[in-house]
Amino acid sequence: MSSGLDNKIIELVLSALDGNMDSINALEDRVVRSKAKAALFKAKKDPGKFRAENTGDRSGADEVKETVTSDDSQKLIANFVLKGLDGDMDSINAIEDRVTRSKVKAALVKAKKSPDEYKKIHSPKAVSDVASSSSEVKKIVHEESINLKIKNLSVAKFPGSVLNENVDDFLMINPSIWYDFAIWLKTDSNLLFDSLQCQTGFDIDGKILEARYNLHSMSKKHYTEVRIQVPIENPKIPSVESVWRIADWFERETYDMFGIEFSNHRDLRRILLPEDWEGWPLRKNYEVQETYHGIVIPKMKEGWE
Amino acid sequence: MIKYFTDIWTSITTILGGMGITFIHLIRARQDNVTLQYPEERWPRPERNIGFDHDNYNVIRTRLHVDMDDCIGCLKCERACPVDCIKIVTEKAPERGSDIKEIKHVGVTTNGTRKAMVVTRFDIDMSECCYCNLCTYPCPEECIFMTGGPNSSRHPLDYEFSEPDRDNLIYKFAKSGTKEGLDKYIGEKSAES
Amino acid sequence: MTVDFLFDSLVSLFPSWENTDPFLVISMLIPLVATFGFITVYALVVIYAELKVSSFIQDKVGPMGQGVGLHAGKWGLLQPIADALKLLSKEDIIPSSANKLLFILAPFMIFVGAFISFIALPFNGSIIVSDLNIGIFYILGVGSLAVIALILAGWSSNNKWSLYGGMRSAAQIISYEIPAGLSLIVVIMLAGSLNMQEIIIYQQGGISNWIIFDNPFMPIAFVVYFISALAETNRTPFDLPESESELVAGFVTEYSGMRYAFFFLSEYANMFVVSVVAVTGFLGGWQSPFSGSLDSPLMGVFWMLSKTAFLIFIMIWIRWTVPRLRVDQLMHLCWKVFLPIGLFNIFAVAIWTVLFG
Amino acid sequence: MGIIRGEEMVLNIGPQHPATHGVLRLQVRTDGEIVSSITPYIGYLHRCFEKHCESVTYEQVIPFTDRCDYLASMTMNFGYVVAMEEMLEIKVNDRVQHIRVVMAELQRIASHLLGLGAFGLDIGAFTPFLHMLRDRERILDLFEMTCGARLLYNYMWIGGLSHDLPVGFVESTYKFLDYFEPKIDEFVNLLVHNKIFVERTADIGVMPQDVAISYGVTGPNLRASGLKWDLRRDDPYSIYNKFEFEVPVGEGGKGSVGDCWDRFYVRVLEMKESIKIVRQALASMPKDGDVHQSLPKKIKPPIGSIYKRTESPRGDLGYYIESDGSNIPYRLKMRSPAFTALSVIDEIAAGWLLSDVLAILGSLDIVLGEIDR
Repeated sequence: MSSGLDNKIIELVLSALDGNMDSINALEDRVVRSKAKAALFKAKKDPGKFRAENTGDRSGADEVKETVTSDDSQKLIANFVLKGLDGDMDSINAIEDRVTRSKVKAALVKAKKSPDEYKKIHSPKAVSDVASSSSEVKKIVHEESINLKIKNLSVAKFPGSVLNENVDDFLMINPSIWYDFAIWLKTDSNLLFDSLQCQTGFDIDGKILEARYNLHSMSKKHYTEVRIQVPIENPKIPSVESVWRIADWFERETYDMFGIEFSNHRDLRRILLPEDWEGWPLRKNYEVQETYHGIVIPKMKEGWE
Repeated sequence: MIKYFTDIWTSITTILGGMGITFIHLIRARQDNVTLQYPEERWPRPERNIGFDHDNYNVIRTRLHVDMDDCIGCLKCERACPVDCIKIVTEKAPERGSDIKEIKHVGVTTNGTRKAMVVTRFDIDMSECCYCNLCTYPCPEECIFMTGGPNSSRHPLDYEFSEPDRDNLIYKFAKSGTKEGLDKYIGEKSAES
Repeated sequence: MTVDFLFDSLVSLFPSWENTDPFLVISMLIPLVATFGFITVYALVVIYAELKVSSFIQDKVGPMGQGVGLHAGKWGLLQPIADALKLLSKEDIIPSSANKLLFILAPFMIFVGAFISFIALPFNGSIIVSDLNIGIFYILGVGSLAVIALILAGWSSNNKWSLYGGMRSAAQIISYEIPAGLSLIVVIMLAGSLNMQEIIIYQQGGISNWIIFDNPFMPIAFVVYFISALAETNRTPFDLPESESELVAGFVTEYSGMRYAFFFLSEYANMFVVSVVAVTGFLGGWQSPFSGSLDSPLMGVFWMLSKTAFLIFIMIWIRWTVPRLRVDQLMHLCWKVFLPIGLFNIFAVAIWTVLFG
Repeated sequence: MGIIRGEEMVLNIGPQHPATHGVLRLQVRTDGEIVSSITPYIGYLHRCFEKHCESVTYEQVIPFTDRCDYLASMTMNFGYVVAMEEMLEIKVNDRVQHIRVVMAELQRIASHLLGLGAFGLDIGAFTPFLHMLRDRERILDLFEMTCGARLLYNYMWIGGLSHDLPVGFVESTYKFLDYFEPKIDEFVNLLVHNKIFVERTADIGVMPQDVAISYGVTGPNLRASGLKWDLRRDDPYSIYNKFEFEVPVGEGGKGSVGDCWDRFYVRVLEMKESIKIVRQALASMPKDGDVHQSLPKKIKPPIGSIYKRTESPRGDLGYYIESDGSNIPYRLKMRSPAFTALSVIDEIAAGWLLSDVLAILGSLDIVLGEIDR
């Protein structure tokens, strides 16, 4: 996943790291061979890291398990909320885990605003309906906008992830689950957003930094926009660089211009500006430096004003 | 083995084919020649005929020129400039639409507009100009334009305007001494009355 | 016009002089100076030709002079002279971290390699500096001197591009010596001599007696030799050592002015040498293509130079037509195509000579 | 037999290097001739396009878009004005639309000409480059005739054009197209099928489709990887849905799909398709219609944002425009196709020889002005 290499090459490189060069040299295809060799050069610099990265790649099933468990807990919460809506507050109060209890209560407050809708989405029966009659769902989805579809689909998997009510133009996503959400957007068979068209940052009145992702699906030919807001004091957004490889450079550019830190980005450096540039130029409160490497930056050209 | 020989064969044929094409160019050098002997032969103006009398109609983008007699000091060009290379300073004329001979100020433009302003400074920094032509469109008097083009009888095609000093590229169109002359003129006027 | 001839005539002119050492020096100096002058004039002509041919191919007219100023003379004839003057008057820069001695030595060595090859080149039956009995072998031998010079230039510049250029050119020139040599072995087999003049005399009697038409395998040998010669002189499509879009300028990246001019000069001089060898070996040397007519000594010089000029023209023509090979493809071409063909040629010509010769 | 490993060497290709098409620095790690990794360093041509746009009015942005991709200024203008018109809900008349399409397609030909020629130059073929430039000059003549500028046009305006077509433009364009079509074939014979050129490009730098999509590579580079994706066909803007044209995709004619040769040949085929479009647009162009008809008096878009993609010669050119209701953009982001194309270079060029890296770089057809903005 990390370096985007074929599994075959990774296998070859791993075996070569163990000393088995013959398997690479025996390769017929020149292209693959040279790629494998190049990967080997890279890998030999830090074999441990390579092994860790790429063997971890294969045991990605663990991650899936984790999400499943979190999914389960969400289902649990939904269950409790449904009970609460029916007036059974005792069972909620009886939850021993404080965190879960508070979560349930928060969800309950939200749900009470529109209890019918919440019931519709979360009652076990409805979920099974969606699963069983997929063709029917497709027909409905075709009529509604793709953003609404994402919102509805996401409720089951990532409840509370879409923050905005009106999703005509964009989806406002909770930054904490963004990475998993992005993987889901890319891999879900209904969505398949395989192409990140544009990623950029915004400075909203000097208080909030916003990252916007324009996603497109080459196979489904649909398009959406995702926005993530973070406070300007602590601008941290999970990096999706390993989901869409182009996000690597896009995020570097956004970091360069806005100072949004993309956590878990492997190589977060300035991209367009020099390494030692001060400040984040596209923030609204940016001021041009007085000097750069001892060179005074002229504000106004001589003999003009 | 067959591939070995077909490779050799395609190499020979394609390279000979390419050499044939270049040879045709070689012998047709006189007809095909597209270059100009620059200092003697200039790049010709493209034939542009827009179908009506176009004395002031200008598309050629060479250097900017201002007809100061027509300039009313409306600052539209200054505002239109995306790189802020135009700088205009105006003073209120003592009398709208009248000539001031002392500073060679012409009161009425060729379009018949009576000027309310005297332009004391009109600088264009040609080293910053991006030749976007944006300043020429809003001008109500059509007094700022790019030289060359259909009206080149007045302003010959010129794309060589190198200067030994950068400062020489700041074109000063306002007539020299306008500011002092105007102050003096107003002073005299007020003294008279 | 050999050294021996000059020496003998000097001795016979001044029979009273006991000590003949000065005569030897003089008789050696005169041809050398003449050769040097010839190389310089020839280089100017070829540079002009290169400019013009490339321009015509690219739909330009190249350097031209017209109007009042006559910028580069009539038809731009003065352009190569202006180029030469520019090169000579340019600042001579030696990079501070370069190995100074080797850096200075390299351009001279490469020029010496090209220059001493001229000793064995026949211009007609008598104009040859030294009629060596191993002439063709000698030229192949001293031609390899260039490799050392190129490696020196590449290494001493202390520049990665130069190093790449130097290493590439070393690999390339050494490799292509072999197919070139194999093709010439076929010629030597037929002519039965390593002497340039004897090879030419073997081809006496018109165009049909030229070695290239001797048997069906000789055109192949000629093509192999010619392409190998292109590679040896670092011309496109084999100009990897100095490929401008990859290695900036390869081994000459750090050279400027006079020193650069020497590399330039020796490249063109090498072109001349390999063309003369090709003409000698395959195209009848200074012999007239028409048997018995137009074969006076002066016409001999004409035939030699015009045949050489034709080959040089083809070199220029190829240069402005084809792209450049990659370094491994270059080696592939040498070792997997030309070498088998060259060996096969020797075998085939031998059998042909036994059967039909 | 193991590999002979030498010492690894770090080589800086650029910022001043003949093959980097501008000022780009590729830090290359090599073992001999084999390149093991490439790290591009960009930003040498950074001119704060996006910061500039936050201080100039909407119409003053257009000259800056010219300068981003200076080889395809018309399409740069086009993308911006299409986005702005959608934001302002301006309908421009048919004549303007036709003229825009003609200009954009001529610009596409001009841009591809230079891209192909420069690619040839990277491979070492000098003559095709000058032949391409010769034909490009004729297109620039057409542009100069129309708007007076040869490179940076500022021709398309929000809601119209700066000038109407001059008398004789249509005839001159037809003349050019008639002249140019055989020249493509000549070029193909001179370079594209040349064995040395094929050897240098076929099977080199293969970009698989999923890699291309994941890296956001678009335009001819993506099409060369076999995906039929062209915004002119798939998300038609302006009046592209009126015209009939093919979307050429890479078929691995000399090697495998998505190699350098495919990227090269797709561009050649695209030039032919562009000629088709120009011919259709010229034929169906309405005679009357004022090009200044729908120019807005004041450009103050409603609060909101828009992301509009158009097909520039290098790929999907996106403008993300955020308006706060004033006459100055609150934020303007250009999604430049060459930026994404360059980011893929480490993925597809590592493991090849040094010469191949430059060939691959040339085949991506990048313009540094647009990458660095």
